[in-house]
Amino acid sequence: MPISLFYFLVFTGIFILLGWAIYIVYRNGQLNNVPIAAMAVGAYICAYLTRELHWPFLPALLAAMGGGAVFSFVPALGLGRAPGFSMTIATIAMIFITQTVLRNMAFLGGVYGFYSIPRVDHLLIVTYVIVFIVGFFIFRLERSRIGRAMEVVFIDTSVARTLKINTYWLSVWLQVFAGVLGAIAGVLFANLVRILVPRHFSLGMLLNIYCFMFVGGYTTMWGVVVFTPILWGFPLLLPEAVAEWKDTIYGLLLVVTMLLRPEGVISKKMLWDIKVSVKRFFINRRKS
Amino acid sequence: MGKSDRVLLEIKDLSVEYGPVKALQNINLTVNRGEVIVLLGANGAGKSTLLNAVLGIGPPKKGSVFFEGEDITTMPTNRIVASGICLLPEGRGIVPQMLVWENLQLGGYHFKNAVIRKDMENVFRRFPILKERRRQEAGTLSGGQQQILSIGRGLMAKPKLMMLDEPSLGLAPVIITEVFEIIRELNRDGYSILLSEQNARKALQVADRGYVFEKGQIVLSGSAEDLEKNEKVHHAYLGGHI
Amino acid sequence: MEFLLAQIINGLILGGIYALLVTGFNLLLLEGGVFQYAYPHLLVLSMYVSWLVLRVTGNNIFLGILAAVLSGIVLGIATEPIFRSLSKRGAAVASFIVALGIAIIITDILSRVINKGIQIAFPESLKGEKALLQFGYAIISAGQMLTILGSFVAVGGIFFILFKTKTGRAMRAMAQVPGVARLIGLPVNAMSLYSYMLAGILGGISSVFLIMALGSASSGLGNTLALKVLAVAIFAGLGNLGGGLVSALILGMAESFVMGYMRGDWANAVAFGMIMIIVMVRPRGIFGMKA
Amino acid sequence: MKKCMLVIMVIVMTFCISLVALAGSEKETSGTAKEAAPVASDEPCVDEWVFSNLMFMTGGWAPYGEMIVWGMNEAIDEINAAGGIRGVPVRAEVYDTGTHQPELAVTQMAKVLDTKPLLIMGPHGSTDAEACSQLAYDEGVYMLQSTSSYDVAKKFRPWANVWLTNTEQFAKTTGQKWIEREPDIKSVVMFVQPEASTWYEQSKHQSNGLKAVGVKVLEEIAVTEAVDFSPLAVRALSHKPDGFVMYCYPEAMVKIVLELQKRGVKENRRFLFFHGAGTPEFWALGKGYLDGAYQWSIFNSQAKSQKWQKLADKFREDFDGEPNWTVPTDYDSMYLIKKCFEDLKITGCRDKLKEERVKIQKYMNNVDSFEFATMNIKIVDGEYKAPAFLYTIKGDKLENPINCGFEWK
Repeated sequence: MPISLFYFLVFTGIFILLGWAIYIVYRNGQLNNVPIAAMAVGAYICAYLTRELHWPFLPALLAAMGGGAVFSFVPALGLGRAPGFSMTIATIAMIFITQTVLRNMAFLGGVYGFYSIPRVDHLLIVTYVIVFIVGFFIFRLERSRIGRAMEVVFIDTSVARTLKINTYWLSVWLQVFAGVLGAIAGVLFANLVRILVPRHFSLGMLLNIYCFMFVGGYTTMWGVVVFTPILWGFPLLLPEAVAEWKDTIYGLLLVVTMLLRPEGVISKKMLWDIKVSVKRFFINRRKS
Repeated sequence: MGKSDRVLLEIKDLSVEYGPVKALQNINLTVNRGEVIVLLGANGAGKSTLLNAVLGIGPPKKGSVFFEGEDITTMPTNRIVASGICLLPEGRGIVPQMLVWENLQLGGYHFKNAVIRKDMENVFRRFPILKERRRQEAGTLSGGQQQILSIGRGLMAKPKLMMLDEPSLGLAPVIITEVFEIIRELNRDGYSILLSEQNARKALQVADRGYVFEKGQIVLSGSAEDLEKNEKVHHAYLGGHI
Repeated sequence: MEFLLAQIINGLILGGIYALLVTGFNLLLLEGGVFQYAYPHLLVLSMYVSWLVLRVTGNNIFLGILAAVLSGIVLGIATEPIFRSLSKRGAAVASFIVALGIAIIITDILSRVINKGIQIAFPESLKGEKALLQFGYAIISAGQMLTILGSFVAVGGIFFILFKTKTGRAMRAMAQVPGVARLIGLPVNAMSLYSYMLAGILGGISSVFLIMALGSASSGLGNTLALKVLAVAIFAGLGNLGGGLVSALILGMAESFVMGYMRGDWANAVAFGMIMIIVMVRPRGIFGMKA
Repeated sequence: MKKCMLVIMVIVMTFCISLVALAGSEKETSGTAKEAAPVASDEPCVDEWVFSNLMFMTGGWAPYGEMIVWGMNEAIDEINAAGGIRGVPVRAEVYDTGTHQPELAVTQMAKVLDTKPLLIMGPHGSTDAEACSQLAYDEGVYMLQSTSSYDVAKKFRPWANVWLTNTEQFAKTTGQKWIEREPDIKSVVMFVQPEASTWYEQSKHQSNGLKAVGVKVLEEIAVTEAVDFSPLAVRALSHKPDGFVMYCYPEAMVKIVLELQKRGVKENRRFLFFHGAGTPEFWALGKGYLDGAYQWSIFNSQAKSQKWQKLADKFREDFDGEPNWTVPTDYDSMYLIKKCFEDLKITGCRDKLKEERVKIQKYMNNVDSFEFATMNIKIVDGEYKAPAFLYTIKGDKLENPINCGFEWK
């Protein structure tokens, strides 16, 4: 397998996880940036446990997930009622704070970074097993009582209150879930890149993921899945002279999608249509 | 007086659709100068949709609307208002965080400041309560006062036709009587009035003619007396007994 | 004492810049229901236009300033059609994402096309570096003085238009009850264009003040300012014009004090941490949301 | 319904094509190697030398990326005009790593490694290098990082080197030289950007060096991105220092200096800039304000060599400004590669790839003496040796170099 394909695929997996982390809170009407900060936390926890204490991968992953959960739980308690945009700005603080704290932690390499992290075997398979499990979990979650509650909250918060949905705790738990997803993404990142520098976990990465999510579609979990590989992949395929304009291309895509297809390319209706047409296709075949 | 001079507003074959929902179907309606017309009907029968459609608001429509012989079907709302139709929206539609006189000024937006000043004096003369409260935030007025403010703002537009959308909604009975008294006075002063109302009894008392709406269609029309006597209207809107 | 005074003045100057930006931003939010994240980016673009004109005309100051203001207005109006459909739909998040897209494009172009991406510096005569007042370490330069006065005048002008003129009242009515504004016959489309124009004029003027206060511009400036503007707006409560002014001064001061007295590299973390706490304690901002 | 199916088909196809194309990139670039067996054992197997350069071409650093690539292309043009390397023409492919985008840097590095390169130019920029050097290190491919940073490249020895010398020694000695020249400076305040590990490390060394000669370091003020730097200037002045040492990004350096000057620091000799200064924006913002200040650098702007004069003139023509330290870096790299390939008789044959990579690494880590455009350099056991200078700024140029370095003829 070519090296670039391996890195491309693992990064795609990481971005899908991050995209879902942002998506799941956005279903609740809030744009949350904590996953990036949680990613740093997860990455450093996993890196420290595996390199310094020689833990195996799985316990390290679980520890990182726990770390991510605790890390996102505390601000979530305060941010449960925050309106969408306020949360965006407030959680940017988490990114700055995490970076600053990590820079001042000498035992984690501080400014100089944490090097030579061991890599788990079969990282690609591990990544996609995790993506699959998480995806299945979200799939089930959206079809559960909580998922329906999320749907109502997304459409109208006041209606949700009259239906006795506790929007506060819903938001808190979704944020914690997003934090856990971020931490998992961080663990994969640490295993993939094997060098951690505080500066890696910054706003820049976030913009890309916003782009994947909003172009792909934010009303279903599949928008992220389909459009992360496409949007992340195409600049790598283009000739360098064109690929240099990828930021502008991303920007244009964002503007055009929002204007022409406000729900993103993949919307609930589109999925429904596909479902119907696939069913019809099979029924027609059986008939003939 | 020829027919075209007598007719102020004429609606021909008007249909309005919200996607698959047919909000109005083939409405034909006229308002003559100096008349009070009442639109009766249950909630969602299409009365408000019709009033909005006259102002060119809402989804695209079939049919046409003539005002003083001029086709205003596709005209932008602000020009329709400037040509002499004003709407007093359902629920009064005042701007609660702005002062009373500021609300009045908004009503005369398309006139020059000097004209507005003069008109405002006229409104104050007609409704002294507004003059008293002119430096108060409109949101702090009582429901009846807000309705008066809404009427005052309508007058600021110097309309030939005033359209009132449910003016009695959410008001105490005493005040409702007062509002209808004002409507009668306005009519006496020469304003033509198109009134959408659920309080049929009161409305028919002030009206010359009426139209009854059901599911977006006109099912009945005629003079106010005829409607009042009509069995069906009686049963549905006037609560049984005469 | 001397240092305290100096830091207070620094904070005021910073706050003045934020006040200008946040007023334009809030105006668009109120009138158009648009979350114009790219407003500071457009402003920086105006600065670049001014710089280009200065270079072509051999540092003709008058033309430079004119170019900044005009391009501000043109850019302001040019964004209106993009946001029109969104603002009709009332899609605030979508408008934020669209603005984000515009911001990305502007930043990318500025970082590579104009002046080969290298930071631009404005000529001496425009900067007004000379100190007007000085008490020890506390100084106010001519440019800063003009910036503060100018932002007061400009913001005051906006407030005058909004609160003391017929058009301004109509704009406010439109912001508060958009549906009714249309029903009572206000020209809503023209109104919305006015508000973009007004924000554009303010943006153009602000870009001149930014030139005087900062003396330079880079492709990254838009992003730095946008984060701050967003922070100020949310701190105050979105769409709260008056609150925005006060908060701009508060945050300008806070930033100056954090930079002036805080040890280590905590400046950004503390500044945004403050916003975080405010959002936690008062989710709708300290002065309450208006939009 | 049909439309939906169509859209889905297109999406799936795009995905598949992108995967195939990525997977296929290996074959595509190996096209440079001739299919037929080489005639003689040390004749080149390629009809074109393709060098991959990992460079920040987008984001905030894009302008510098452009300058470095410009320098490299100048060298390539000259080399090709003179008959190429071992008679084979040279070409470079630039891979954009973005500014502070680790994920992009890593993926681009992976793409480069798939082309089975003999060596890699870049990654430039310490963030990129921090993110992706491990990949090339694992594969055993030599990286000419040229501008990343001494401290990052050191971590990946022997598979990486950089044209920035031992900053520990230089930061120390240049600071001491400054004090030697300006003995009345007894205390300093340092402005340090904490996010950039290299600059941070260098500032620590300089600080130690200054302390060693009895200068008090009153405070190391952290500089982050900001709109206005006057609070920092006031804070520095509150310590009443004799001198100011700058270790932050060029824009901040100049702006802080301007604020200090406004507040009564009249003598520019009290300023010492580190070698990251001297970029176009540094000169653009500081025009006319910096005369008399000091800057230490490993860039020899006063070089008299014909090569450099020609390159500098061409740069002035193309960029309308004075050349800076980024300009000659990959120009020099290209010439060093040429010499290496000629000396080692590198063939570029597929079957010899591993062995040639090791040969290149061994060669590059010990270069006895080589003529760079601006100076004569030496590489001993992977450590790049070149002089460092303490300059005085005069007329918006670096003037009057004092050699503080070692190991220089």
